[in-house]
Amino acid sequence: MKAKVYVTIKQSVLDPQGVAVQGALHSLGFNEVESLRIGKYMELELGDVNKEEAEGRVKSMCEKLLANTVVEDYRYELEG
Amino acid sequence: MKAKVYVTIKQSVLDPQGVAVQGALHSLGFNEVESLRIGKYMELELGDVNKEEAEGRVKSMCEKLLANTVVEDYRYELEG
Amino acid sequence: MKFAVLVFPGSNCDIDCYKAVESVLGEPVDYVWHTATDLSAYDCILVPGGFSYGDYLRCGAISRFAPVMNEVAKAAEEGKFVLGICNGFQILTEAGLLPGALRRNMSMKFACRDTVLKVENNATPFTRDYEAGEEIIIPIAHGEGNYYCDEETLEELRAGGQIVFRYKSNPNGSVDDIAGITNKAGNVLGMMPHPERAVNEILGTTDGKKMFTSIINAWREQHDAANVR
Amino acid sequence: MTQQMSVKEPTAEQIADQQIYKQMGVSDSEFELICGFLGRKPNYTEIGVFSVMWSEHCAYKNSKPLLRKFPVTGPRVLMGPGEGAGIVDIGDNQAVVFKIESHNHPSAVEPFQGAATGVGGIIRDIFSMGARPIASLNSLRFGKLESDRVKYLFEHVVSGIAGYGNCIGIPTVGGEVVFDESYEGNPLVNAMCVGLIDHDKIQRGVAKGIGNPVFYVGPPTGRDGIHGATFASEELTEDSQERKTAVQVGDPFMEKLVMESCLELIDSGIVIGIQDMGAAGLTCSSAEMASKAGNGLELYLDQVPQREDGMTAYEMMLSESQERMLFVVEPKDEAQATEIFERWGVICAKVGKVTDDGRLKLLHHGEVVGDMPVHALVDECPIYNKTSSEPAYYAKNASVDTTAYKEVTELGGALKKVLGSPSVASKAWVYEQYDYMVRTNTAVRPGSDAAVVTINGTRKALAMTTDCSGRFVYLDPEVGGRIAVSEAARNIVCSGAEPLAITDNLNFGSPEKPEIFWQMEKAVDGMAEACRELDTPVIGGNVSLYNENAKGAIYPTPVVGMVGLVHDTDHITTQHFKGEGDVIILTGV
Ligand SMILES: Nc1ncnc2c1ncn2[C@@H]1O[C@H](COP(=O)(O)OP(=O)(O)O)[C@@H](O)[C@H]1O
Repeated sequence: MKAKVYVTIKQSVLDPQGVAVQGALHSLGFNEVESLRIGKYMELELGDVNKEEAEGRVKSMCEKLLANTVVEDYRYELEG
Repeated sequence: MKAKVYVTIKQSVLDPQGVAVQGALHSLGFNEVESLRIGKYMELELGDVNKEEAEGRVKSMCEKLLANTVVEDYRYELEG
Repeated sequence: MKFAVLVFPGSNCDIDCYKAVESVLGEPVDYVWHTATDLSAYDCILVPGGFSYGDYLRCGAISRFAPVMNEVAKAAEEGKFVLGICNGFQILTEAGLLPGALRRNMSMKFACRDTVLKVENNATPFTRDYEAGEEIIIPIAHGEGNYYCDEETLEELRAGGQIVFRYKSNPNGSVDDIAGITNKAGNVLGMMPHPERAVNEILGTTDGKKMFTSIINAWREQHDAANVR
Repeated sequence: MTQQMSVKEPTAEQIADQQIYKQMGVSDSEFELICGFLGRKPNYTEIGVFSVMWSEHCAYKNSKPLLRKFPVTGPRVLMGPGEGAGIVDIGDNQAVVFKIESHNHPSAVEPFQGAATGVGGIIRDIFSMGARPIASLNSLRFGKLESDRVKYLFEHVVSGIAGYGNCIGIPTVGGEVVFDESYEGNPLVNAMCVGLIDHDKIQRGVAKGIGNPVFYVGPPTGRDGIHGATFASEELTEDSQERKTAVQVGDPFMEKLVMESCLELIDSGIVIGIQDMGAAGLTCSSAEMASKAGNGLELYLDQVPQREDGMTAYEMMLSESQERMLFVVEPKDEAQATEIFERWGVICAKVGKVTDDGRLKLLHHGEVVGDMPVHALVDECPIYNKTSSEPAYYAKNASVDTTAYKEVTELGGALKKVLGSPSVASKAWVYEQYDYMVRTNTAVRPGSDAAVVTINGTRKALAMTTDCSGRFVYLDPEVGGRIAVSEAARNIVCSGAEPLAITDNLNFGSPEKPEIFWQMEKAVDGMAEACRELDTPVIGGNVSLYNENAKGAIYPTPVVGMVGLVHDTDHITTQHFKGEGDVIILTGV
């Protein structure tokens, strides 16, 4: 089983990194970039667990460690 | 048009962050995590550009700025 | 000999480099803004530490597109001395003027402390005043100083004497304990430790002084040679 | 941006009838006073502005009577409490500027950002005086280092401080960390910053000169931290989930640019008044600047740079988005000012002008959305003399027979136990994450008594420290208060410096409890006495009340930040034993 976890900064929360990178893209001539937000992407190998169980475990990993739910949202996909 | 960009550290390169997070998950009792890789996940709003053009532009953003191809791989998806 | 200290938005060891040149060498030194398009007046370019552009995305990733970086490349090409310290090292690797990349410290934490470095090559313009194999105390202060390059590059670095400093006790996980490297030609050096913070007795160590005296002695030699010819 | 109208803000009548002001911490009698000052009922924006200006945080309504007990003057004091930070003369036209501030509650919610923005806030206080920040310190308290939550808070507070201070390039040279149950769930995060200034560069936050333009500097305003200042009621807004205000996020890179550009602006000599936007953002800075000049201010809210769509006047006035400043120049100097910020890539927008009517007037979408007398906002908040009573524990402790405790016989083991306790053990794990050397002036690094920072071009240096033992203050607030100041002074003296002055952060529980107020009173008495005795006036500080957890109040923790002057760098002394055979002498009582 494989899990893909996406952690993004909440819409209402300032993303200074995204702002800086957007500015850099503009100065490189990529003016079409209207907004840019930077989050995290994680790939986890989970071994032989069934989907149902994995579901709960990954959610719990996100809540406990992978995302800081005060400022971040997360979602995940399970594969295999 | 919207682009989602994934930047991950190359398989061959040791990723300190991935190692640390995996260790932390183990110490929290998530021993099923056999491996973990962390990368960046970026969402870009591109305004009114056609897909073909966007394709080339995003690739060029990745090559130039968003990824450091010495240590990182990237891929992207276009939507809308 | 004239020194330039580059200033990017977010540079913060610019003043430290400036003071070091002033106090150790007493040679003329200018701050040069990241938008500058002419470095022809300078003989040595210092790319200082700090957090240029907040180190957002990757350390040095955004600064390398600053207009002045074209001039730095030109200066390097012309054989002028370019010294990148800490963030400056990161910028030089991002710009492709030095091989490899710098990853997060293995500890995942910023580390500020004295380290012992071994001078592995004292035949560079930056290290000629040190003894070969000399151990010197130079402080580090970085969160992403974990040097990486692939095997092939590493072999090249070793073979070419490009590994100039190694840590005696690796503080960040760097490949082969690498603390500082030069380009093939030897006129561009990047290092994570801060020699400019080691030039004043009152601040703890003066082991960085010889780095600055090396530079000026190397330059004088070149200069005199040119005059003789 | 016409969505504003779709947001259902309560009307002035609803606010009064449904006592909505109470949710913002405004009492019935205070509400009546406000109506009196306005000659009518306040609208939603106005009551919001009053509620933050009349909060403990801005008005010190519960602590002012105590703060008056501190000695605040002295031959060297150039500026005492009242401005962003206090200033002390150190000779040769130079002066030292310093202040401490707390970010306890934000750090309990989001430790990394809470600590980071605490550091950012106090740095702005220093450079808004015109001073170049040269060093930072902090004082931290956590619960016992056993639970996962405490470890999480500890780790993230430290990396938040490191993340901000390292990036902006101001060395973090000292501080203290103590672990004790009493801080469980309510950590203390106090940040101090020290700056250097030439006498003739000292700035004040005044909006002088009728007709002069008022400028906003820094990143656009978002809905950050609004409910940090007042409580926004859930049922009032339709899309409340989205609108619920966000945690403030620090951007040290932006602050570095704002700092450099503001110092350049100040250096140019054209600034009339400048102040940072700290707690209660635009509200507090604009009202205070007008008040100090005895003037009024008109704000054009449409001109305020905004990060989010459809922001209301209420939201803009109460936002605590970080890294923002407000300044006033003469019209003829506008272009020169804006050029500086353009070069640094920092947003600078004209958002208002100085008026002569003594009112804070807010204009939005062509309407007057707020119109309040400045003096009422700044000076007329009622001051309360809380009741105080001696807690039972104090009387009980006084009668404890200390001789009943067994004498320690196995000294070696006891010593190891003390050295091994987290509060006493080496703090290298903490301070090695801080860049304590940047700017190359740190002569005494963390790990000794006080840190010592040299002053370029002179033989002088500054020693600095933060100290407080909450347990001592709990056991006997008056003696504990004296000890806090004395300990700081000893640290300064042991570094080879002459103590100059202090800044303090009064961290206490709820002043509504007479026993807590008694602790505050006694602690301040003790501190004030020690300050008089040692000739170290209080030049500024901060008050953080309501620090409580389920088990009750924290230990009373009035943190003292002291700065001393090393007259010659040859006088610098450090803690460590230097050589074998050296004589060790014990002095004191
Ligand atoms: N505990 C204290 N001791 C001495 N002065 C204090 C204390 N708390 C606050 N002050 C002073 O009261 C004044 C107002 O404080 P504050 O509203 O926090 O200012 P600012 O908004 O600039 O931070 C400041 O000059 C501050 O130094």
